[in-house]
Amino acid sequence: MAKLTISELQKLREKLAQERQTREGNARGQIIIHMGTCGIAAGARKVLTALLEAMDKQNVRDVIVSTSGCAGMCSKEPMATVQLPQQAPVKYISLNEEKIVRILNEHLLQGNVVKEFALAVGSERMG
Amino acid sequence: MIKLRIDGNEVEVNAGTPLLKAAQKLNIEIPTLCHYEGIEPYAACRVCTVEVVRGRRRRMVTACNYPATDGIEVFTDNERVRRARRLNLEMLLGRCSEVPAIRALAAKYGVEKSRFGYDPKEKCILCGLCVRMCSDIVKANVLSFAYSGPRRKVVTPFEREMATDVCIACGACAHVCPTGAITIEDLSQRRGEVPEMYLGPKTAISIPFQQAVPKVPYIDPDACIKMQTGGCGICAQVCEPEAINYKMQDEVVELDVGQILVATGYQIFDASQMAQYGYGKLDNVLSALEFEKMLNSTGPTGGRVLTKNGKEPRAIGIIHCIGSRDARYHKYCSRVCCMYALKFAHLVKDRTNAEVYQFYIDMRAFGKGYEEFYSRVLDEGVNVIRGKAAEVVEATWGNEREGHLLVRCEDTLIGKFREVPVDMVVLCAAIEPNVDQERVGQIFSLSRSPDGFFLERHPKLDPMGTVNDGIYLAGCCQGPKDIPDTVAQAQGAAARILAMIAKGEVLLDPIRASIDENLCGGCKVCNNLCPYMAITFDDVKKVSVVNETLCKGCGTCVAACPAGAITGSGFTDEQIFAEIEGILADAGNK
Amino acid sequence: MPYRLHMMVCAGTGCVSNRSLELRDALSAELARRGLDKEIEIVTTGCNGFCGVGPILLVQPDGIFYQKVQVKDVPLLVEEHLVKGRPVKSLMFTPPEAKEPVPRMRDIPFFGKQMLVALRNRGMIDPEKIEDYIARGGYQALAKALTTMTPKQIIEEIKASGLRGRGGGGFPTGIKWETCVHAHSEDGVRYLVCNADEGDPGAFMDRSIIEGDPHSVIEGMVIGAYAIGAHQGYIYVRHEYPLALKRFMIALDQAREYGLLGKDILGTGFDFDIEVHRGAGAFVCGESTALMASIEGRVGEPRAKYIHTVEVGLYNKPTVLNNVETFANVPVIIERGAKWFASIGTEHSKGTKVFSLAGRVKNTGLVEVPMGLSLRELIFDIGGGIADNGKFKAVQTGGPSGGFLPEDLLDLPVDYEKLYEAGSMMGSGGVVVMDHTSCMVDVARFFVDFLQSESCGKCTPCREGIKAMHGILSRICDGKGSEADLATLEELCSVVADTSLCALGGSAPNPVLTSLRYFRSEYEAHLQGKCPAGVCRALITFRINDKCTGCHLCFKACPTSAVLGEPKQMHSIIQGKCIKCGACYDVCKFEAVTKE
Amino acid sequence: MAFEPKIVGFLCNWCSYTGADLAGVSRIKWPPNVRPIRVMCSGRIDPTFVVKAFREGADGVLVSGCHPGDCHYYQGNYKALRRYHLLRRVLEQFGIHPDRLMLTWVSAAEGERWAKVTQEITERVRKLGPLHLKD
Repeated sequence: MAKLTISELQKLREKLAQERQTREGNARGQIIIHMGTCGIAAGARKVLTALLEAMDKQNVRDVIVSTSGCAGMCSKEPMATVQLPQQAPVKYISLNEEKIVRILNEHLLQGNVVKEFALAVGSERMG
Repeated sequence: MIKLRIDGNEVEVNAGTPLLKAAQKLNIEIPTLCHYEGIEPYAACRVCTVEVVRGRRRRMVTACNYPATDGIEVFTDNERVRRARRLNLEMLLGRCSEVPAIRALAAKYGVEKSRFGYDPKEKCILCGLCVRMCSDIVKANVLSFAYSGPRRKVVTPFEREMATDVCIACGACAHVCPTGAITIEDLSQRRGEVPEMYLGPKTAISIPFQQAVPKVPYIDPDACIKMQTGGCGICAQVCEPEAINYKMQDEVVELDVGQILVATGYQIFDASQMAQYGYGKLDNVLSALEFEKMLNSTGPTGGRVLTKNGKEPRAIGIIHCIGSRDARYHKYCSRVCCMYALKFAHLVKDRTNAEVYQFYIDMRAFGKGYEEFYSRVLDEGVNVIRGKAAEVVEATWGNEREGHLLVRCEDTLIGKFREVPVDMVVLCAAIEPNVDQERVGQIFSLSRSPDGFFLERHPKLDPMGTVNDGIYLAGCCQGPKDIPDTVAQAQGAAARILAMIAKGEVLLDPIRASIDENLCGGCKVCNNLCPYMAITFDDVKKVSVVNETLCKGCGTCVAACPAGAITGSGFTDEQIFAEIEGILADAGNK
Repeated sequence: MPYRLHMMVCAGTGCVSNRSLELRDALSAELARRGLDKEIEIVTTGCNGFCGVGPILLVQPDGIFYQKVQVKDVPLLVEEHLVKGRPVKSLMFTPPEAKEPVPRMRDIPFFGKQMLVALRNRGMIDPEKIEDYIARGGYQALAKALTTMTPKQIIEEIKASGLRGRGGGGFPTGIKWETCVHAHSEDGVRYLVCNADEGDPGAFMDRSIIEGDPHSVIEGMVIGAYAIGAHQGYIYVRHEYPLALKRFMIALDQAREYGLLGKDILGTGFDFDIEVHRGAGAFVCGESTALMASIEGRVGEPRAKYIHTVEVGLYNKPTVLNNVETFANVPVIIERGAKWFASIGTEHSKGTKVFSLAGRVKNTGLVEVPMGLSLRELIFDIGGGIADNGKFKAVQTGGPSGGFLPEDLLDLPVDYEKLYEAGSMMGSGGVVVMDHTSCMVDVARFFVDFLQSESCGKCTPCREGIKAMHGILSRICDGKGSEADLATLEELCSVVADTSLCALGGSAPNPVLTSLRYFRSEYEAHLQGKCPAGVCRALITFRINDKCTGCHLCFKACPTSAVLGEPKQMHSIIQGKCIKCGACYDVCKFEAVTKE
Repeated sequence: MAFEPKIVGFLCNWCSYTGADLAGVSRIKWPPNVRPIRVMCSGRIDPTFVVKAFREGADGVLVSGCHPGDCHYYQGNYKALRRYHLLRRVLEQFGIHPDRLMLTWVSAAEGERWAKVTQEITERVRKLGPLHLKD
């Protein structure tokens, strides 16, 4: 390992910090993949993998990817919930690998809800 | 220099001077148990605690290592200080309850009995003086502390009972121990003593004797810790004129001199060669020099006559002629013994109530006032027994005189064998030539008489001169003599030397070799023959030439010259031939 | 693929001894089995401080705090939380008064009231990875100090921050550094030493910092070295801290590898390196002069400090010695500024202080709180109050030679001066809470016993005086004390404090003095032959009253057959045989065995 | 009248001559047969002196110097020793019994030894009988 200079230290720090952002709980948004038995059966696993691969490809580090149990609408699985700070969560239904990437790009990164896939705004509890 | 106040008195010292030293300047005594001049302060006993006021801050500090700073006020004896000392001494007294030094100091602060325990056996207060002495000063690193807290103690390596392999037996630890907790066991002969004087311990630095000239202390390199281990160096620290020099070495000094006075002295006959007298085997059999040292008021016993067990003897035997007037050792008389033996008797009578027995062959009191002294000593009640003592033995077990020494001899005046019980025996051993007398003689080309002493040029006419011009003798190197004789001889020799110096020029014997240039063939045989390199070769004339001032006239070259070109003045061939003819004039004409 | 989840497994010594490393291995095996190892990262962190409930597992970014996680819980945990996203309630922490478990770390009162400065990276980084430290802003302060500040400015900054030595003495750090810079050194050599010889029983803040965040100490040391112009540093770590030692060595290697230590640090031309020196576990070696003697290879004994070690210290050179926690604070001060630091705490005690809470308190562990917090908040809010519903009796601060403070001083703020005035001290930050079951005479004797065996034995008052104190206290505990003993004890204490060579002896009387001051009635009770807490064996008697059901348990428990009685009959104790071990008292389920 | 040998003694000035003097001072009797001639050093003794002595009617010749190592002139006595061994062979060729020549060392302190040495050579030469070289 080459010895660092001040500017290299700075760059290294930025890179490392970005990689570890989610650990700190800092994120621009969160996406929850519903991974109940029904979800997994409907392909939630593939959706999750596709999402993570896309994030990796685009070097997205500030999105929290969580999993949760069955959302209750087993027929519409795979489902995901996207939550941006200060905004009501948005639920997406019947997802596949392509759709989730679009959600990532348009909703999570740019803030535009992908209306075609969305089911509703808000969560059950909140609603 | 800074100023501070101690107990209200102002004193000026160098900054950083320990308070203990500053107080000494004011003659204020601060008690301490773990401090020793020359060893770095340790501040362990805390007995030297004093109170220092610096501005608004009051604190208790140890005087042994607290550096003096400007403007501080020190209290060495206020109530807080006294209480601190009292308690600390009480703690130490609880630890070492029967150590006199601690008891005395504690009593000074009103502590007779400690509330914190009683241990009559413990003597060590763990002041660390011995440890620091051993490691910092002596650098032998034998003693150290082991364990911590109340279990702390001073140990030898691995707590072995004896650390004789590392301990150099310098005794420094025992010396600095304030409580006598360390004792030195004499496992071998003591160090640092003159062989004749095994009478008591001596330090590595001493003045050899009070009459020494010059009267300055010297360091015994065999006993000096600095020279043995590189440690210590206390003497240099305390010597204000910085006169200590450890690097001084024996050196060869070459001087150009015109005359030499040989006064190399004598040595004492080793009385242990004569086993019958028990010297070196029996306690309380002393040589005359040892006894002299004992009588010396600056000696090891302070001038008191004591046997080895520290008691005053009831009877002393003085045996004359040990090794002298004896066909087996030295035939000659040592001359001085009779008189000093009488002096011993006189001093013993003067200082003790002991009986004195003199065992003599002949009493030789030949000098001025000597015979009168002999009479006086006889009047003092000294017993003189004419007869050389045969042996000295220890009275054996069961003998009624057990513990005494018995001197056996024949009293020739009454013709009887006697056995005299005494507590101490003094042997008057012979004066004999030094062991290196022969070597010294060769250096100066001095002849020696049959007894081994240097030979004077003439026993009557020239008792201080030698066969070599400019070399003189004085004192016992020429033969046994007492102090007046030595002084007389030395002054005579000095006068001779001065006379020569005053004259300014030296008359040489005219005995010289000379070379006849006409006869010399230039063979150079003589050149290498001359012991004085007085013959050189003249390259121009191609002949050898004698330097007449270098030539001593031995004539070796004369005899060797193949051409007969060299003549020795006074001893020419012709003269010798004439002599031969002369002394043989009566031959052949019967 | 980025990690979507981070499992922070606590690997402080407390949790490691509770098998957190086995838990970590089980977790990683389970993740691998389920193919989750690419998306979920397991991080081995340093101590979280809440050692009483280890092993601790924190799941980020959710912030879910799991406690007492066992290997057998792993499959459930992975299935429920990691796969299905349902945090497992049964593994969460339930505060003493609460009915429901608290899922999030920050909602737990133990953590909530803390303020992390020295422990800023606690539980958030893997201490064996310098990258984690750098990611959280590590070595930025060093970069700032080396490039934008002069040594003088750094010292001014530290002075302005009001940072005081966290090792116990509380000497202002900035002034110490400044004195060192001004001290004359013939060849210009100065040394910087970090004191990690944490000898107080029950104190483990230094260990925790080194184990959890070694780079913060290194960074603090390099900044300090730059400020005073030292090129060689030492850290004196006790050998009893193998994990701390190992992590610190790893950290040193990493820092050297990155050029943050050694020659030409960060390309600025400044050289500094650190050598690790292992202590052999002598309490007294925490004392600065003894510590330096130990580094030099000599016996660890203090010497008089009339000439301070900042002037003549290690190898007779000017030396700055600071404690681990002090150094850990330095980078934060440089980075966030003296003003920010000085805004925390009280008038003379600035910043935060790490305490190790121990004794009869519910939440034992390591906490960092702002100076000035009251003892009550520390013990009752963070510590959760007295364990087993006991009654608070005393708190000892500052380690074994700290004083005991009674209940009416509980509102005392944590502050160097305030604690000193009350007869105790800040010390290195040990807080031992005692309840009604502790006999103050016995506790004082216990600490005096510890101190007498840890005294180096060099000076008379410390060696003989503490021993004498112990003798008197033992006598009192044995019921053989007299009124005069108390006076002797007081006199002894004051002289030992006055005349001892180092701080060990100087502070050793504190437990005795404060217990005499605040709990004198207990001493007097002992003189009357009573031990109110029922601790001193010579003064207590066990009896069996009529509540006895004849269960025979005590009969079986008694090691000396002092209990008499047939099953189902009332039992009794033969006092002559009783050794007062209390075994019968402990086993009785009917409160039939009494202690008086 | 019994034969009284005539013996010429060559004595070095520093040792032997002084030794002989000491013998005299000490009243030690030594045979008058030895007639001493003083030279500065035994190294000065030219073999011709010895030959001359025999020619002039001596029955024996005694050469006496300092003990080896004691020579006043450092090495003169060694040179005498060298010549002595050569001279004995020459004397033999002349028909003179080599035992008539004797080399010895007597120091200044050895008066008694001087007496012994002179007695020895006197007795030896007496046994050899007169030389009759001059007749």
